[in-house]
Amino acid sequence: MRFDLSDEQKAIQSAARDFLGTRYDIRKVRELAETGNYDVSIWGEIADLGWTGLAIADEFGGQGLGMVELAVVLEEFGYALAPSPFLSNAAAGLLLQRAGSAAQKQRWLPAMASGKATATLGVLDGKGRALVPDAGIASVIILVDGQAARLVEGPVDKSTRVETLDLTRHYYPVEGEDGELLEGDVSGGMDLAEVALAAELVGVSQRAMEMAVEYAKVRTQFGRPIGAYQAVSHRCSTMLLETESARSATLYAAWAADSHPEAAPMAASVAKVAAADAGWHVTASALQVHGGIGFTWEHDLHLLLKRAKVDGHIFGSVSAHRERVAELSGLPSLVPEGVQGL
Amino acid sequence: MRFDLSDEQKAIQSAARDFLGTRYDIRKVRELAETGNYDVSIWGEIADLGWTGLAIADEFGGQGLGMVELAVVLEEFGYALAPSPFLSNAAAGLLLQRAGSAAQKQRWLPAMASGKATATLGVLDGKGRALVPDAGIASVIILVDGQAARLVEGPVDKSTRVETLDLTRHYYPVEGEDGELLEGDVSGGMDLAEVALAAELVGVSQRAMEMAVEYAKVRTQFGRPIGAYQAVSHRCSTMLLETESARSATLYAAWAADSHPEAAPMAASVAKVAAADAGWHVTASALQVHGGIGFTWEHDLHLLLKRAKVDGHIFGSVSAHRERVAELSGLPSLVPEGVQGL
Amino acid sequence: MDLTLEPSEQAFRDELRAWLEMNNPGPGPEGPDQQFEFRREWQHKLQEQRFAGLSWPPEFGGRGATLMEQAIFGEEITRARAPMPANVLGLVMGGPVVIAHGNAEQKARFLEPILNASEIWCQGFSEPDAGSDLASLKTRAVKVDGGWKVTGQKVWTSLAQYAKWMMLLARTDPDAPKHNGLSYMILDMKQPGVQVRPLRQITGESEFNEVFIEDAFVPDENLIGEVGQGWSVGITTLMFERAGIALASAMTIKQELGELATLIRERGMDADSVIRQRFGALVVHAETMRLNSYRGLSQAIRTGIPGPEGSMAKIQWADINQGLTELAMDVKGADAPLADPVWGYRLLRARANSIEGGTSEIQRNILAERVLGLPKLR
Amino acid sequence: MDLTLEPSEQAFRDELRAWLEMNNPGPGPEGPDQQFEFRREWQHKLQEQRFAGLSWPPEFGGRGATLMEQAIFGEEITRARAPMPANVLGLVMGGPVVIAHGNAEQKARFLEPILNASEIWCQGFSEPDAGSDLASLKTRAVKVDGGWKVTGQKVWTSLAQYAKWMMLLARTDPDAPKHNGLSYMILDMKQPGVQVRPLRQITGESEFNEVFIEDAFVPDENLIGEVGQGWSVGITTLMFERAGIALASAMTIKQELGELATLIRERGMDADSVIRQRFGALVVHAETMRLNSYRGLSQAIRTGIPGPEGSMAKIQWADINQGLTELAMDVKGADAPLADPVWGYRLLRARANSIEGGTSEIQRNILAERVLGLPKLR
Repeated sequence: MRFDLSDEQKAIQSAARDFLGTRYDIRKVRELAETGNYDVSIWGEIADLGWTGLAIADEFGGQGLGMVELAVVLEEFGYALAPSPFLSNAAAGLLLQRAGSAAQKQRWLPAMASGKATATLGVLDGKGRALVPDAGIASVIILVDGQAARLVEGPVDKSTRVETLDLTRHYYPVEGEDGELLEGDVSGGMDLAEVALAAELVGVSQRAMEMAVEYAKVRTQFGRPIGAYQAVSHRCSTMLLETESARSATLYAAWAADSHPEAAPMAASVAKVAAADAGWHVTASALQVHGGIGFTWEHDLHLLLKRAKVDGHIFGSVSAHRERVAELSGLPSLVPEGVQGL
Repeated sequence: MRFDLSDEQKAIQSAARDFLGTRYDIRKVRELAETGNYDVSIWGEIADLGWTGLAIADEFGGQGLGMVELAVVLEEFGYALAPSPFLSNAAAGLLLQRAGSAAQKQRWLPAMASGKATATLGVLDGKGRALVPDAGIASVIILVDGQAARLVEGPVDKSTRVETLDLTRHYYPVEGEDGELLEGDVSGGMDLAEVALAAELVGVSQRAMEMAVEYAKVRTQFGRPIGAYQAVSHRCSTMLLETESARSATLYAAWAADSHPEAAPMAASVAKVAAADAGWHVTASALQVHGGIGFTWEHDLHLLLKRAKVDGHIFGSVSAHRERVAELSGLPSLVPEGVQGL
Repeated sequence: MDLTLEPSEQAFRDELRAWLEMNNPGPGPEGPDQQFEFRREWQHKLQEQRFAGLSWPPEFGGRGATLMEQAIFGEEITRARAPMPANVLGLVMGGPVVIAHGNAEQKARFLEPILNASEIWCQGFSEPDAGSDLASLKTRAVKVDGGWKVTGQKVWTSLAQYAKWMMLLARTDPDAPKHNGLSYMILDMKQPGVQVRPLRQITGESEFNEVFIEDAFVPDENLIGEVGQGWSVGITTLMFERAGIALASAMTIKQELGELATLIRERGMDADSVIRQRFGALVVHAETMRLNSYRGLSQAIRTGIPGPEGSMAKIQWADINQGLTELAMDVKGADAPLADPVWGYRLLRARANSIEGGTSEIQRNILAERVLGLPKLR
Repeated sequence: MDLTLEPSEQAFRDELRAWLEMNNPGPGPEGPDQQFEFRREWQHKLQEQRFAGLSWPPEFGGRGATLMEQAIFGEEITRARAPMPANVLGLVMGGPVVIAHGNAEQKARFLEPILNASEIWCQGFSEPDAGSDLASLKTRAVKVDGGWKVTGQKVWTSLAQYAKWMMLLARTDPDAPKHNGLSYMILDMKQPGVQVRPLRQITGESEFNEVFIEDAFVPDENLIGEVGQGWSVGITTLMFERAGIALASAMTIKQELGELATLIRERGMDADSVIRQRFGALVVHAETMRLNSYRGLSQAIRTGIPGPEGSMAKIQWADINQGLTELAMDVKGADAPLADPVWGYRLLRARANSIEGGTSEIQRNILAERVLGLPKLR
């Protein structure tokens, strides 16, 4: 048993941390966020590194690595707060690979693996609309509606982009009626997408925690570093606890997806809930540690806070996943299927 | 505007604190709790002080004072953790006076005012049973079922007493089918009973908070009184905040019951929720401040903790009152009446 | 225990409410400068009724309102969703300080322009390195001929861009123990040594400024109180400010809970018992905050000074605002990410509530040390 | 990242599980003394398979189990709801200390009777004035001819009433800095200077004792390690204890959540979405605690020593137990007050979880200082 990254996985992690740390230095992130852009040139480099095809099978030109490796890279994208379609593309790839037909996979996965095409994913609300990340640049948009999913070709008109709290990612409202059905395991595919999202949130939490801890060591009030006061230090301990819990849950869910499928649905929901809760709690708590300076636009913390909040509301809702955890843990649902749904 | 006790009310408070402090010294409380007794002789004194008839109208031989005065005395009963049927008798008196017929009031209130008879009150659960405090000594038992209430004559057989977490009060299961209907304002009467219960809980919280603060000043670890550590001092601040919030809510609800009837239902539910939550949070938090010693039977804290827990589950449920607050604050209930009920 | 208003208070409230119904100018124009001018006009209107100098003694153009009347005013103006007057800091803090601690010349010089909003005031207390630990502030005032040369940096200074005067706390004696070396002076903002830079918040707006002060001059006649007494001159106003604000804040929360109930119904979430319980819990919390504030006010009226218990409502205010905006996000569900000038804005703005005006941590210290008598950490 | 067991571990688990299915003696008799004798028998049975001295090297009668196997054992014995062996503290702490720090004579003298439960061990670390601040303990050992005279008071001493030996931390040098003046020795409980008094808990039962020690004698040969090295001898065992317990604790919580689900269904509360959300949140919390524990174990296996991260699971364990018992009360509703040996008992017992084995406050200090590197409060 090794509940930790293998040396190979650590190498991927370290490469991702280095690459993203230089390409998405926080000043660059801020610049992209404030101008509303991604940086297309970096996308090419990401594809060259093979990350676009990381979890896509060999037969479709991907690296055929597992969900754990993808989660490792996604955590680093979250840590770097990279303005990039990497998450949406990866999540759509996971769903397509799990639920698409042979023809659908053959048509799209090789292009996605090579980085030539990108895909994205949205979950329809009760009114048949979805807020879809990166739909303005995606060749493929997958719209999920309960247990069903349809594939439509993109991109949508870039001018339809809507403003969200999160400045570092681009969202588009998409109506979902038409499109080819995905006939495979949509639920299993969505679980993978949720794990991908959870991994990003772990990275966001980690970054916010590190910023808070660093600040608590150097900021002095009443003659002591504020990190010596339990009001601050215990708050930081709680941030650690939430971040590490989300990380444990996400790594486990990723591993289960690869290697222990019977545990995967429950594990995915646990990861989703733990990571979404941690994302908001930790970034908000980091802001409190920073005091007034953390409330300024000039400080980078708000970019993390906003990413975390929005991430907590895309794909399935946290309460639906909490409900699913209850359902899988001894409280079978009494509600007829289809009424709830994620 | 004076959101504070009048001089007269303060005199009542001070008399109650003094009397109960001597009659129910904590060693006496413990002795009564461990032997499962009340002290009948003290009841006679309580009646002589006029407290049994405090809120009963002059015409029935009571003092005709208000809910505020009764709340003041009840807080002191809670503070003293007095093993006594005072709360149950007072609550039943409030309900009887508000909802009873002229004949019912004439028959019972004078005897209750003089202390010769006691009454009690229980709320029936879904199965037509109620856990009724002090039913083994009460001449009158009022059983509340939703918006209806019936009066049955007591007492029930003392041997039917059941053990509860709370050692300082005696409970009896009572089945409720028969009895004379109370035809008046049962809902308004129950609101008064909830305020009475809330007042007791404020006293319990106050006592637990004082014990914790006192201990935090004298207990030393790592070279400092533990109350100098924010993990402890901020916990104590939260205890203060919850206790004072419950007190504000209770005093307001008591005043509204006397003087501002249109605000009384909402105020009663707010007081109930605030006091029940404070009761458990504050006593449990006080135990944490005490550390191991607070977990021992020899320490008095557990008597407060257990009273608070049980008080939080008699009369209406906290969640039903929270629901009612929502209902009275802009979210009309969608559930047909009678399905929920307190 | 009697929460009914005195007849005179009732009359004041009725009069005010009726007047607001007739005269409330509504939200006013967009754009910060236009909005500010609009509020200057509104202040003139208010002052016609002596509502601007509400608490000030009549001899200085005020109404001499009691604490209770001030609280009623805060509640009513919030209830009516009427704007605040432009020179709010001068009215609530600057004027009262001059009245309490200023000399006759200072009163003659400063008060009238506060009332008529011809001279706007801002407050220069906080600094980048002196937040919770305000008394450690470093801005220095060095004695020169006829006055003081001031150098330092202030932050979180609202209205600085419009202000003629800053209520300045500066260190006049670097060798004295930290609270003792401070003096309170009135700094002319319109001089070359004073630079104002807007401070953008995470909400995108700029409510506050940074003020950079370099060799700015304050004449001797602008010192309020004695040299070295600045801490006590400045700090008392903060307590009165809090007591006045608490009831208005409780009213704002009540309004926002009402809007939240509307949102819940509009979104069809009113059958969701989880949402209902969370909403009910917030209302309970808000009600106890309101009642705690009333109790605090009642005590302040009797003792003449607000007590440290006011920290309770401050903590509650932040908790409730944060909780209610988070609930709104969950009600919005899949729409929560969308930029929304109401709930999205409030969610972000609420994060500052546990920081501004004394962090929740500092409020808990105050309760522990000053109400419960627990030992101070040394 | 690979959570599959090694074939040898898998085999160990399968063997153990099968053996437990055949041999689990069930809950055993009521009454503490009868229960204790029952567990002594059970230890004999366990030791037939070398499960009692599980972690001990084979030359001392143990199985030489790896950390992973120890964790599996804890999980499986909990899963089977089988009892713990009588001499649990001797097996998990006393024996390992003697093996690691004892000399040949001590190993010959003490180990065998631990394994066969003929001599029960208890632990004498905590004192009334030394709880969180354990190193401030005051029990004094004064050098006398051939040994030490010990005087002091210990508290929270489980099994003291049955114990022959106490693992004693005592102050042998009152002048040394507080951690340095301690020594670890083995005290004979069966002597006139040692009095045991049961300590009744708020649950009504007595799991623990107070031990009053007055001029008790410890011979030189019962000193473990060097004089003054008691802190390091004693404290390492606590960390290993925690790592071993975490997985068993996670399993217990899983079982109790299962029982809670049953209660919810039996009470017809399974359609209540508030209850479902609270239950789901607890399960998520419990799962992350379990997974954090596995991660901690995995790290301990590689580094050889459990890290300070173990404090996370300890905090979670207390929070979850307190949360789940409170939820059970709300599910019981109007029946919650009734004395109930299951949920009523657990509600009260759970209050100690955030105190025993290091308070949650101390665990947060550990995380802040030792994992995050935040400054220690001085």
